[in-house]
Formats: sequence, C-alpha cells, structure tokens
Amino acid sequence: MILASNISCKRGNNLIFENLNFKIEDGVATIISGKNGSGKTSLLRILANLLKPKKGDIIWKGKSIYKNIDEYHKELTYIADINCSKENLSVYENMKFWKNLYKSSISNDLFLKLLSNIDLDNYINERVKNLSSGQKRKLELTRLIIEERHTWILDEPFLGLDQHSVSIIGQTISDHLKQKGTVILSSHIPVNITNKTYIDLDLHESN
Amino acid sequence: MSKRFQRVLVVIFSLIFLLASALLILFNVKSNIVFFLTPSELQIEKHNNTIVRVGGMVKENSYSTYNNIKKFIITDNEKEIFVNYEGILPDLFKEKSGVVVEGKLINDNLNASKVFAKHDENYMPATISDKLKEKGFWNKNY
Amino acid sequence: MFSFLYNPGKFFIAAEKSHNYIKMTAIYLMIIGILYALVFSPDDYQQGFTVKIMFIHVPAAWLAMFTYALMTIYGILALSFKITFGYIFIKAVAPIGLIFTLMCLITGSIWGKPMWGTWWVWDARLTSVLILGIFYIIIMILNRSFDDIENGEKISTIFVLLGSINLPIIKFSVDWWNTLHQPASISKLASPSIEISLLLPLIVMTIAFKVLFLFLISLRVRAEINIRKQILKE
Amino acid sequence: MSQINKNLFIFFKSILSISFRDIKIQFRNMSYIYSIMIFFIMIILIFIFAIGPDEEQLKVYLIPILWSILILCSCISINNLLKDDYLDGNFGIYQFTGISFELIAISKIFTSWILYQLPILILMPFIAFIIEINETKIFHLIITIAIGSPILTVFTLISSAMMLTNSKNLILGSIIMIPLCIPVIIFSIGAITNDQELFTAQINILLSIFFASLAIGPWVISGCIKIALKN
Repeated sequence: MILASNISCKRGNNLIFENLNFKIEDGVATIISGKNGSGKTSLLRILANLLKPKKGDIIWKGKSIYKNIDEYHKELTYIADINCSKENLSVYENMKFWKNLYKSSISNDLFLKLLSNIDLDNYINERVKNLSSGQKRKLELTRLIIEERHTWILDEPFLGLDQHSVSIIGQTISDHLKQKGTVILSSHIPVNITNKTYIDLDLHESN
Repeated sequence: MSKRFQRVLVVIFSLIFLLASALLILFNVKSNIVFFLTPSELQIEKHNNTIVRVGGMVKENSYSTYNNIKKFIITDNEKEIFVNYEGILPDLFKEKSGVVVEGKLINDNLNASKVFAKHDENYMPATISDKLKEKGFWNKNY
Repeated sequence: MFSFLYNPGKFFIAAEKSHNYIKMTAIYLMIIGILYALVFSPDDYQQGFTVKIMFIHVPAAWLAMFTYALMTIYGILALSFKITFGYIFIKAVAPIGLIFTLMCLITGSIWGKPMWGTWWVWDARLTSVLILGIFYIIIMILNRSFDDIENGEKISTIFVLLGSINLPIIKFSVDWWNTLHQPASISKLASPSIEISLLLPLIVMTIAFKVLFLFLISLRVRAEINIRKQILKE
Repeated sequence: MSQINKNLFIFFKSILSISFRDIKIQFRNMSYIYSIMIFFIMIILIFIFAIGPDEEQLKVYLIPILWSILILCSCISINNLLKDDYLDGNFGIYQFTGISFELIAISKIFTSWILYQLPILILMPFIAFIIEINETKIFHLIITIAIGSPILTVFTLISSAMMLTNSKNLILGSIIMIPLCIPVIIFSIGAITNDQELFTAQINILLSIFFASLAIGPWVISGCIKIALKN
C-alpha cells in the first residue's frame, strides 16, 4: 500500500498539480487519467522516485520512501513511456540482459512461453530495430514478468498495441492483482481489468 | 549487497587510490616542470645546439657591452655559462641578481634570444637599502 | 547569529542594512590606500617606481584565489547540506572572481614587461592563474547554459569543487617548481621580506580591496536573490 | 557461506552484464570505433602535410601532436558515452536494480576505456613506426598513453555526465574537459621528451593523477547522473 500525502509538482515555472492525496491499495489497479499535460507522467515518475516533488511525501510500509529508498526500489518495476530496449541487440539478448540485471530467477523456457504469448516467438533473434513499434512495446512489457517485482508502475503501457495484445496485457495485470500485487498505470485506452480505481488529475488541476 | 555497503566498498577503494596518489606525489617533490635549468643541471653534450632556458645569477664584474652585443656570465656558484645577447635588457637586470636566459647553446656559450630578469621576494625602500650598504649590513642571500 | 551567512533572507536584510557603511568604508579605504600607495610610499631599491603596481596586483591576486576558496566552501555546504544559498553565492560571485583574476593578470603583465623583460611566460604560476580565470568563465557558462536552472547550478557547483585542486597548485607553484615568478613575500610570517614602509600601504590596499569585494558580493548576491524571487513569483 | 558466495556471484554478474552489453552494442556497429581510428590517422596526416617534409621538425613536433589528437578524440566521444543510456531511460531502470551508481560509473569507465581509448592505444605503435620515432621514445609514448588514457576516459565521462541534461551546447563538454587535461598533457609530454631519470619522476606524477582521478571519478560521475535523473 502506498500513501501519497500533499504532493505538489512543478515543471519549470508551471505548477502542474497541488496537494494531491491518494491511496494505492494492493490488489487494485490504480489508473491515473487526465488530459495531456495534466501531469500523469510526472506523477508516475514521482512515485518511482525519478522526480522530486516540490512538496509532500509518499509513504510506503508506514515510512516515507525517501528514508527507505533502497528497499522501495527493490519492489518496483517502472516502465516508462519510452522503450529502454537497445536497438542493436536482438530480442533475446535484451531479455537476457534484463534477467541478469535484475538478478531474476526466471528460466529460459519461460522466455519462450512469454514470447509466444505475445506473438514475438518468431522474432527471437531479430534485432530490435527491425521490430514494429507495437512489437517493441510488447518486448518492453515482458519486463513485468522478468523482473518479478511486487509493484508495477506503467506509463502508457498500451501505446501502439493492437486490441488482442491489450487484452493479453490486461489479463497479465489482472493475474498480478490476484496475487495481491500493486499496479499503477496511466492509459488513454480502456482496458479490461477486474479490479480498478481511478485518480483523475483534471480535478486537481491548479491555476 | 545493499547500496550502502556498495558505497562503503567504493569509499574504501577511493581512499586506497587517494593514498597511493598522495604517496607518489610525496616521494616526488622535486624534479619536474622546469621553467629553466641551472647551469650545473645543464649538460653541454646533451643540450648542445638546442634551445634552452638557463637561470642563475649574473656574475659580479662579468657584464660588458661590445658593439651593441651584451656579454655576461651566469653562475650558480658551481658552473658558469657565457651569454651573448643583442637587445634591450629588462630594468631589473643587474650584476649579482637573478636572471633567466633563453637561447641556443653552443658549447658553453649561450646565444640568447630573450633575457628575463628574475627578481627576488625582497621589497625595500631605495633609501634604506642605500643606508644599509653604507653601513655594511647588506647581505642579500640570493 | 551567523545565520545570515547561509540564509538568503537574512543575508538580504543584513546586506541591505550594512550597505551604506560598507560602501563608504570601501570608498574611503580605497582613496586612502591609493594615495598612500601611489604618492606617499617610497620607491623600491630594485624596481623603483614600478613597485607601485604591486599594490594592486597582490591584493587582486589574493582576492582571485580567496573568491574561489569561498566558492569551494559554499559549494561543499550547498551539495552536502542542501543549502541553496551556496548555489546563489557561487552564481553571483564567479564574475567578481573573474574580474579580480583578470586584474591580477593584466597588472602582472604590465609589471612584467619592464621588470622581467616580457609580458607573459608560460611558467607554472602564471599558467595556473590563467587556468583559474578559465575556470571562472566555465563556471559562468555552466550556470547559464542549462534549461533547468537548478540543474545548471548543481553541475557548476560540482565543477567548482573539481577545480579547487587548482588552488594549492597556484599557491605552491613558486615553491615546488622553479618559475620566473618570485616566491611569496608575505607568507613568511616570522620575517616578511617586505620593509615596513612598503608593507603598510600593501596592507591598507589589501583591506580596501577586501571591503570592496564585500561590497560587490553584497550587491551581486542581492541581485541574484531578487532574480530568484522574481522567478518564484512567476 | 556458499549462499553468500552465490549472492556475490549473481551481483557481479548483474554489474558485468551492463559492461558486456555496452561492449556488445558498440561491436555490433563498429563504424564508430573505425571512424575514431580513421579520424586519428587523418589528423596526423594533416599535421604532417602542414609541417612539411622537414623530418627533423616532424620528429620534434609529432609526439606532442599525437597527444593533442588523443585529447581531441576523447572530446569527440563526450556526447556518445552516457547520453544514449540517459535518453532511453536505462539509467532510470538501473536505479531499481540495487546497484549503486558509483559501481555503474566504474563499469562505464571500464567500458569507455576499452571502446574509445584502447583502439587508439593499439594503433599507436604502428603510427609511431610509420613516422620513425626512435624505439625508446615509442616505448615511452605507449607507456604514457597507457597511463594517461584512463585519466582522459574519466574526464570525458565526468564532462559527459555533466552534459546529460544539456542538449544544446554540445561544445561545452569539451570546454569542461580540456582544462582538466592540461596537467596530463604537461606531464606525459614531459616524460617522453625528458631523459631517463626525469622520466620516472614524471611517470610517477602521471600515475598519481591516474589514481586520484580513479578515486574521485566514480563519485563525480554518479553524482552528475543522479542530478540529471532527478530532473
């Protein structure tokens, strides 16, 4: 469970949102909605400690995350709106790198299963630069499984995905929620997730 | 391995490296970045026909001009170098005071292209130094 | 009590209060010092009248280094204790340091031409002071070339700390290596090698420069704080 | 005990995977490394043509020129070293892996040296033979470059890390780096041109700069990366 108390965010000279309070529960997907520029990405970056809020605090396990940042980071998977896979490496090499980097215990068989789930199994030795943008995004989303973390923070995960893939990812998220995982995402595309609440940033817009 | 422990490791390595670099500097105080050589450091065989800077004191009673060519001797109380120079000497150029000469070395003659006066860190009103000289207390150790 | 040294608001008030006093002391001390140094002090036994350049050259050189040392201290404070005044101070003071460095270099070469016989040589002391000047310029550029102002301030502060290695090199260059520049005259505390009648005007000029420096700091830092307030309001 | 060993092994695997991936990416696309080497040779040619056919002069000037070009080549790579990882969010995800940025900085120093300085170091003996400098000088040149190029790598990484959030003023990185390089070039040229006894003294000072830069470098680099990430 993550508690946000009174966070305000400022980009340049613009105050984007002010005094935001919310609670993120385990087992419920929290979907952050709002217009362009309402601060969805900023909020997610604040939750992932990639951005310092102007004011306010985020409380996790009864403590401020800023006092317990290493433990907090070990629970996180953050998927940004850009893909961090390297264009010159193959699909398999990228996944292998993430596996080693995150000290994951996942097996190679699971890799193949994962890839066939999202229709990438024919591209396993293809370089990432030859994939389409939707396929790149799907490759990026395999990190959700590879990293084996409890809290998922997803920034526009469905960008450029077809309807079929969206439902697969939605199913993955639902499965994670069933195991009492935490999911926070921002999305413009309606997804079929069983358990969800909304945070509407438009209501908190400051002038 | 927590991040704190990793940082401690890196701190230890940094300290070892800093210690190593400090030790290397300490055992190496003298010797380099030479703006000039002293006459005894100058090796005539090696520096012959090359452009060098030589620094030392102008020997007493060695300065003479001949056809606009100034001749004097630089010494560091061990070795002497003969200097020929054609041009304007700086104000501070004086016998028994420091000088740096840049030019081509031919045997133990230096054909100077530039003469810099190296002045010492002593400042004293002119009147007082005259009095001191009169009384015989004048012992400048440079 | 000393909180005005690191609190922008309190510094602003203290600087505003003391503004007139500092200004007047700077002016008077400057007049006294310049008169004393240029007119009433005796000529040197070696250098004659040219020794008068020393009375500007030496205080300027000291301040050029002192400014950097102050910036280093404030940089450490800013980075390790998150004191934002440190960033303001560095941003405001770097141009002052540059001016003193330039003053030192220009007077030095004016003095060097008749005395040494050259405007400039690449010996350790002169080169390291030139690098100090370049560092000031880099710090100023760094402060101004980032989209995010705070970012630029942090980066330039890190650069200030990196560049502080240059300070001991400047100070000891004349002792470590044989240079054309003479060793320091004042630092020999037991017996400075300057005669008292030449030392006194130097001390007066040094104090005058220090007060002038204080005045410039208070002006520039206040201007910087005002700019910040403006940004915050917008 | 074996559990601890296993954890250590996994941890180092995770750091080394970063280095190996960087090297792999550059080796997939060798053109950058080739271009640095070709650039190096081209500038030497330009200097040879500029100085003219006088061999005596060439022998005097070429070693300082080689060193200057080495610094220029390092300057060129400044905008390549860390920016990719910053822009595609890789530094962001390194935060969540439990590896501190100091160690990542060390791995970056290692890989950047291998990728951008080692090729030139390998190239150096051939170049030196072509321009016929005598053997001891070549030997000294290679030693100074072997010690000096890691220092240059650290400095390029420092200025590269400082320039992460600055996308407009691309030349600023070189401006930061060059004044820091002045002592390196003074002592390495001093070591080559001076005779044997001064050679060891100068090499010692070069070594001490090497140790100092390796000690300070990771902290500065990681600090700058953290500042850039928090933006």
